[in-house]
Amino acid sequence: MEFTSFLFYLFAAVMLFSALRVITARNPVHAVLFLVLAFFNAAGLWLLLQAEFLAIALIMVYVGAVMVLFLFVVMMLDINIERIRLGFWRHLPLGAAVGGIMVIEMAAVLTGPYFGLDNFPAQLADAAATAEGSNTKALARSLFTGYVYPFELASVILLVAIIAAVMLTLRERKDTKGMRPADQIAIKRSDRVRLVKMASVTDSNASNLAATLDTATDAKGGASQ
Amino acid sequence: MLNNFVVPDFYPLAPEILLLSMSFVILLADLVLGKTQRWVAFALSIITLLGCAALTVMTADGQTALTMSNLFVDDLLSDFLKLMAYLSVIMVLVYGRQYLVVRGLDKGEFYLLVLFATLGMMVMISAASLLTLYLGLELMSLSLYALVAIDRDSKRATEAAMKYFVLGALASGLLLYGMSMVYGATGNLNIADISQVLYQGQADKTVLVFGLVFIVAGIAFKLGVVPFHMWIPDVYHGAPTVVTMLIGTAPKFAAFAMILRLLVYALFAVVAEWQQMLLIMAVLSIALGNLAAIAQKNIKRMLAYSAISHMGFMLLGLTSGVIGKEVDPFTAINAYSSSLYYTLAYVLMSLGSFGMVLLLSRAGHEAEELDDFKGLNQRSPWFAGMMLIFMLSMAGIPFFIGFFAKFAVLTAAIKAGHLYVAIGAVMFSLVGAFYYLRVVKLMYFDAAEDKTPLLARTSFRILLSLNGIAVAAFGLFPDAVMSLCTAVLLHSL
Amino acid sequence: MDMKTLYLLVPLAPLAGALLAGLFGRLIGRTGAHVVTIMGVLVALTASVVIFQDVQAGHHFNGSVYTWLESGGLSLHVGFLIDPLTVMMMLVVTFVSLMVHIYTIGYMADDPGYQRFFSYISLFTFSMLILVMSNNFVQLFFGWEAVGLVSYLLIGFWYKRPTAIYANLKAFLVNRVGDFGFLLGIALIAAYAGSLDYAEVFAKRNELAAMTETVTQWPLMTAICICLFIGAMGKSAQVPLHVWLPDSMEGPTPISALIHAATMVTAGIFMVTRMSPLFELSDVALSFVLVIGSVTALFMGFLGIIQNDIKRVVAYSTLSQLGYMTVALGVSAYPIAVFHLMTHAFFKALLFLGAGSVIMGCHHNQDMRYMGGLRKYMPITWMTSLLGSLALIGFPFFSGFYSKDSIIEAVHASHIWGSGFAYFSVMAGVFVTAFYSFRMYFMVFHGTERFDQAPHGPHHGHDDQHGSGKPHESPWVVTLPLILLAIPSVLIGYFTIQPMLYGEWFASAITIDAVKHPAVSLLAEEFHGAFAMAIHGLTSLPFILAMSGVGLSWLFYLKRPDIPATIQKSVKPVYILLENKYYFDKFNEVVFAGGARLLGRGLWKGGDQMLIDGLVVNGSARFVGWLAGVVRKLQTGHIYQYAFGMIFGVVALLTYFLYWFNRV
Amino acid sequence: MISLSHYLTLAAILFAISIVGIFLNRKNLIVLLMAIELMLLAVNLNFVAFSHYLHNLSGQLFVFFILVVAAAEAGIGLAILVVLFRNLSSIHVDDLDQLKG
Amino acid sequence: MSAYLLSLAIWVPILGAIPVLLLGSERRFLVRWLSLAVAIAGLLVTIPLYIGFDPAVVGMQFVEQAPWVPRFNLQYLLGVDGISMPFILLNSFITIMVVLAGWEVIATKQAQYMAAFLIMSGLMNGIFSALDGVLFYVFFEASLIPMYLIIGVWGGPNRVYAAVKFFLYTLLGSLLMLVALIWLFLDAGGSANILDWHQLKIGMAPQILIFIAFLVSFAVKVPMWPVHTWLPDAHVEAPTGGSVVLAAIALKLGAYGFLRFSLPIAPDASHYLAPVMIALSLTAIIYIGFVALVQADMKKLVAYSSISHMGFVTLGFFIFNSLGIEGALVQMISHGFVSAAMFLCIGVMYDRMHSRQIADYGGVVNTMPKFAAFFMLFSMANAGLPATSGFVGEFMVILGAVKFNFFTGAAAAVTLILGAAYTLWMYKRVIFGEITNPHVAELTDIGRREFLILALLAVCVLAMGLYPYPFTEVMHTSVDNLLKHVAVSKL
Repeated sequence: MEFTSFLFYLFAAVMLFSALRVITARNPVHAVLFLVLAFFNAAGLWLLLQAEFLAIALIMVYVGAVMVLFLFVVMMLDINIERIRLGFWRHLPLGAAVGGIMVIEMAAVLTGPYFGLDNFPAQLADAAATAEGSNTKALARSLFTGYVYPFELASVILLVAIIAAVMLTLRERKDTKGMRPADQIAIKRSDRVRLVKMASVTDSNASNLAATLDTATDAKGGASQ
Repeated sequence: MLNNFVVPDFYPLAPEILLLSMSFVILLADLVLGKTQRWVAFALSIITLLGCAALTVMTADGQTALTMSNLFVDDLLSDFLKLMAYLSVIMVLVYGRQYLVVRGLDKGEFYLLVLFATLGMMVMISAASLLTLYLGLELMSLSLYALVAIDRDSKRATEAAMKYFVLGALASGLLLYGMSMVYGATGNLNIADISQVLYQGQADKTVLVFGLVFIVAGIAFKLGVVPFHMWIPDVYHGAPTVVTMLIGTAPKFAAFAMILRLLVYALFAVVAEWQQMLLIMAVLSIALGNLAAIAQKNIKRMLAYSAISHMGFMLLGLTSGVIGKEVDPFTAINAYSSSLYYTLAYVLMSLGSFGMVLLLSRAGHEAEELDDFKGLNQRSPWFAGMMLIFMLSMAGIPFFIGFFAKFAVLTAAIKAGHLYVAIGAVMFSLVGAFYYLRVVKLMYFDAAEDKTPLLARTSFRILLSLNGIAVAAFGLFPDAVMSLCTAVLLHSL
Repeated sequence: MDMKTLYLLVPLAPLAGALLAGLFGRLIGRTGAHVVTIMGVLVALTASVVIFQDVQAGHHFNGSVYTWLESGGLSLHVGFLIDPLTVMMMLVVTFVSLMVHIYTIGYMADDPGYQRFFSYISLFTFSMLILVMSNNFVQLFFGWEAVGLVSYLLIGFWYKRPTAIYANLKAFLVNRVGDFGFLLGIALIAAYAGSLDYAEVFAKRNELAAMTETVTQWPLMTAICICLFIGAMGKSAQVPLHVWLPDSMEGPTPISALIHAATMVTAGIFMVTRMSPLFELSDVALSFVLVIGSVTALFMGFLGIIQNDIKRVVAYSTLSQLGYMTVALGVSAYPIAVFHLMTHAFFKALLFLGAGSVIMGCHHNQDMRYMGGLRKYMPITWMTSLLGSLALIGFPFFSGFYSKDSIIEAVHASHIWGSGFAYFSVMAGVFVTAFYSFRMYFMVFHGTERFDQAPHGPHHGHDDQHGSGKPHESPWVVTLPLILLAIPSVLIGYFTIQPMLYGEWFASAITIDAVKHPAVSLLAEEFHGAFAMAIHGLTSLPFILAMSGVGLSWLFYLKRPDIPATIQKSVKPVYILLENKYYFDKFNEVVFAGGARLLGRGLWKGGDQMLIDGLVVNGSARFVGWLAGVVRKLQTGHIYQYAFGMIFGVVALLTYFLYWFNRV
Repeated sequence: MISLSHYLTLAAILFAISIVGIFLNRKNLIVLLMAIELMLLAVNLNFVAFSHYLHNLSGQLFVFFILVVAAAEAGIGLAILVVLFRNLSSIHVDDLDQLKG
Repeated sequence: MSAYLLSLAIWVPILGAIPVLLLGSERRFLVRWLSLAVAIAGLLVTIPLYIGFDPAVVGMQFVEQAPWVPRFNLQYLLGVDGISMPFILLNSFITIMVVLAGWEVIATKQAQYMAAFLIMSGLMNGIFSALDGVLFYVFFEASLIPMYLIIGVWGGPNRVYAAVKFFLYTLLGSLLMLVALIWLFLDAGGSANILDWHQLKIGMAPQILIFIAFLVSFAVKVPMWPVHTWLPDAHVEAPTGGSVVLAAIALKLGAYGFLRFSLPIAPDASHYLAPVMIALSLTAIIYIGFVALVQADMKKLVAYSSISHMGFVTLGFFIFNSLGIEGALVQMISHGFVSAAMFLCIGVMYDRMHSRQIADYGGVVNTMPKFAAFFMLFSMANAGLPATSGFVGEFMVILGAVKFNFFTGAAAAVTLILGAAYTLWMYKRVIFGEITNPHVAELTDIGRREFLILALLAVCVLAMGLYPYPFTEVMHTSVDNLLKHVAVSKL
């Protein structure tokens, strides 16, 4: 067996095992960690396929950022681990059956004679892939020339993700006493002061008056809620 | 393309660029402006969309223009669908304004996300490559996921968002898998090239069909047809009505473009297979959508199921493009234009129906239950009349647009030999008529329980009335729009 | 005046009267109402007389007034046929009608529906004239139904009485049963002759006789004639469609005289006579007619014996006499039937009006058990009634004698199937007739006075019934018609038998196949003048039977009034059978009316409501609802179910399209 | 020699595992999100393999964009998850059943 | 002017309904008079149709043609022949009756009520004059809407069930018809012209399918047994005007459809299935006659009698002779008058007593003699008495049926007995007798408006009974032409 074949089988086996553990792990933290393992192996496979840049990107972007985010969220949320396995075994046969059928059908197509290299016409091979130089360079050139449009789109997608994430998760804490310059500037006199006509001040009315003034100032001012 | 890079022609992209730029303007404006000036974002959004429309019209010359390294296509179809998408979004914004204000949801982010979703649709509509199609789809979907959850204190809305997100991600996974197979089989991501390769018969059909199944699944999810429909009722129900309205309308154009680009342009080689797939799903959708709608008490849910059945009907047209083994361009165009017309009709009716739901909503009260429509004729004969038009149109009763939409689709289907499918479809639309009639019954036959006057802005009233009148007018004189649909496809296919 | 205008005038004058009295009754008042209607009928009578003279001069007419309808090669017109038969009927109808109009002034004097009544009887006159003057089947049918309608209206004239409105509904429906056959007969004629004009149909009669009905393979002419005769059975109250006639006595007496004795009920007889060219071609139909007639003649007479209501006695006698006429038709003695029709019209109208006069005199009591000895209180009524009764029983020289005796002779001379039974029937009928007629006569006008014992029956809907004073003679408007009717009752037979039966009078209107049905021609050979006939009649068997009938009734009801009661006890079953009118009513009520209601309810509840609505309509709605519930359950709300659905979809599509689709 | 089919089959199995994971998972939603990441990984593997064997770079470019989108998706997904957790105090899959029928 | 007569007949009432609607229900006085004016105008524009009609011409008259949906080659194609023209007049006439009938009785939303009827009227005219199959369908189905609302909004207590049943029942049929229409449209090479369809050669199997598709639609509308059960419910719940329009016009649409579509397009199937149709018609006549007999609700009784009478119509069509078809047409027109009058009569009583139960009445003649007289006339017409319009059609159909097959005719003639039985029995129980219900004693006789309505109808009923010639004269050519056409096989 060639070394690359060995590597392939090694990476493949570990990746599949980790993948299975991801979906079966009792503890979500473990699941995340197995997912990280799976990504590492995938990166290895991609290296075998000479996609160096993507392999590195996978590890940097995914393992470095996304998985950490996952881990962060898992840690942040207080998850009840006790309930977690309910119903898993009951549904396993059905799930395994459908998954099995799917794999068999897919494999039947994919391992069939349809993907012999002869089937692929040579003219499809583009210059970049066969060009001298690194894979990274080739990708970069493409990205910033021919693929500038999707590249921009990808940035918009990330922007959407940022906006969405901020919008959804940013909470103004009700108990913080921060200042809001915008509100402070926008305030008008009438918001703060109200002239109240009164007949005459007697003892019994004095407390009412104080209350009135209190509510008038609370209505729109100070630290806004 | 790699070594001698030339600056691409940005002219056909003008609407997209405008939209994106204006999004940033709104984003910044929203930072600066306070709560009291939220209308600015609203106004800017409307202006943006109108501007896009103007640019789209200006750039529409009936020629097919490829740009951005052949990743972007500007043809009559894309112009038409984009215009329709703007129109829908503008209507959603106008209808939803009051609803959002009352609930404190009219944040700048809302408008931004709506605009980004629109941008996503535009990208999809103009996609000339699987890659741009995918990116557009994701741009649209991600915005919509976030929009569904915009009312973040609502349990229902967040649940809906989660479901939408998970299933949407699953669907895009399926779609991607299919795309990878197409890529593998043809070595291309560009739609025109794929089509070319397939035309030359160089690709293996088995792989293609294998990938096709996944692609169809992804498309079916976007359309919400059985069995990929299950997100629809829950999301329609859970999302804030404005967002429901958005999800239920404009993306249908994008989905239509997706079908056309992926199935008709790229994968026409396996037309027999995908027609058959769509047919099966169409029949199931018509049956299930109509049946399940009967059992609903919530009008948003009811409209969701009705959407499923309508999309099933729409698919009927797409399954009728090629009869037997002969490819007749006129038959095909007739069939696809019937679907396009159906989509358009459905979006118009859907906008109106959700508009009515919004009309009846007010602070602290979501008029989502069917019973909220009780006695509407007493409260407002005019808007009861409008709802009558929408409901009957959805049921496919003439003189409304829904009838001709059904007529066109059925004509195509029967022509393609799907006689029994057509009979089954009309029988289920009989079932459908029942629940549409129930709304009419509630409005006209029952006494009003809630007698509060309707508090809608004039712009809302005018637009809703125009919407109703359009549904009626296009039902009386359907030819202009029908011919337009046909012409669009004729010039783009 | 142009004759055609005159023809039009005959029916239209009464119609005008009817409309004036009916639509503007309140405006023109009571006097106005009877004046316009009487004028109308008088005009019709006068015109009829003029036409009669014209016809005598040999001027027949057959032409149409306007085209009613054209369709499918069938051209239907409204038109008149003026021939001797028609004109005779016109005279009878208008004359009796006029008498009844006049009589009504007195009889209905206190009724609140005075104008309405006059309107109805004039309308009736119009309808009857249209019937008899028609030259085609459609118009005949129109008149036929129109008289039925007016009869319906008049029987139910006192619409508050439950019995009256029951009777009118019954009358209409029973007539409708007859019309059912009649219409089918007309339809058969239309289908095979391609015309509904008498003349054209008669012209094709031999062709028709040779045909068979294509579907049923019945001889066509027999089918047509029997169908037509079923119509006649309804209108002329032949067994078993006679049940309406006795009940129709719920109507005011004048119309009993006009409609249910003199004219309308004879429409059937007239119709068959008119159709003589057709009937002549079917012996089967004639035998059918004969048997039905004989049964009616005999068995309805029996019923007259036990009636206590004065009008019902006359009604049953009418039934019996109609049976006689039908018998005459059956033996192809159409002229005799019509002749009897005419004489009967006069004397039966007389008897009815007499009975009405008695009823008035007895303060609207109709029960003969509470009469008796009225002779001295109501002399004119008594005298005219006696004359009428004598005419009825066929006392020689009276008009009834000539007609009835001729029928008996004709039956005797006939040899068609059923004539033996018919002969027995008519003979026995003579005795029975005489018995019940004089039973009535004796009970009413002779014997002890019992009118003060009369209970106040609940069914007397009149204001003047309360005084139970002595009976009194009726006013002149009542007695005058009695007298005027008595004259022809006595005399007309004597003067007209020669021309009507043995002269050429009906030759142009009635067709008799003298070879096959020689009865009338045989009679003609034996006829030696009216006087001789009467003299001969004094020694004949019918006369003896009649006299014994009269004698027996004298014995039972004057001499020994206890005998009937004894007999009644000893033959109880027979009595009960008669009392219940052979259970015809009960049978109809239970089987037809009850059955129809039961069937209707069954079809409604079982068919419409349970099967169609319950099972199919609501059932499918329920099924769809159930299915909707099931489908709805698929939407469980769980993400993994949804995902499963999607994956399942993908797997299913994969499986189908990779492994089956291209092999199918 | 490792052929294209090896990679494709491997990706298929990974894809199947992730899918089974989605509908087998009755536990927390995070695992669902992870299963989606796995699924995208499987797709990416496909693309990279095809790209390699076709000597065509666009597959790899596609993967690049998928990675971006996946990151964005993960961000939004987790954001929704957090919001959901705030509302329901649970991210148990079974607890998401307010909307049904 | 005369070129647009049919358009006027359609659009005058429909457009006239718009100002009525806009007036709003507060201005009752204006609403009524405007509605009446529109209705009268609607009738006036149809009168030239009769006057200008040339009975000798084979084919369509007053043809209007304009492109409507060129994309599908659909046309705004109108035209009438001797079969359809009388119904346009009838419809416009009945509309006036309906407006008058709703004059005072309709208390709520009168503007909408009137407008619904006016729109309905226009749509009906459209149905009768459309020569484009899709245009026909559009009118046909659109006419469901106003009727649905009329029953549902102004109907009785069980109106929702009735309205929905009515709508879905009829929609069921028309949807199948739509499929058949599209099939024909495609088979004719993209022509929706009904006259083109008449000339199409169609094989036996498709003919039968087409026939059945049309049958379901038209049979429901007629209604034929066994798809009739919506009618009694709809009638009972509908307001008087609704019942009148339903009985007088709406039922005719189905029958008209048979003549315009089923017979000429699928003649071989029509012949092949004629025994079934005749059997169904006879079942309707007899079965329904018995059912009508036992009804306790007057409206239901008349509704059932309508079904029975419509049985004559379908019977007349499928015996394939001109007596039958013309008789059926006459029966349709007559039924338009008579059933309208019957429902109006019941409405007159219902307005006063708020009951339709026969048992609640009795002795009405004592307090309402004028009304009783009218009711008598119409009852007699309903029972098919000669000299009323009810007789003519029945007579012709029976004549035709006997010509076709004696037993068919005999079975049809049973209606002579049954019709009289159920009508007069009801009349007896309602009108005659002593007053038992104290409410009846308080009844007032008909007023001038009611008198006018009933008198107009009475005139029509009598005129048609006494002189039906002008009614049939216009039909001959068209009917003969139809029969000739149907006799030729299309196989």
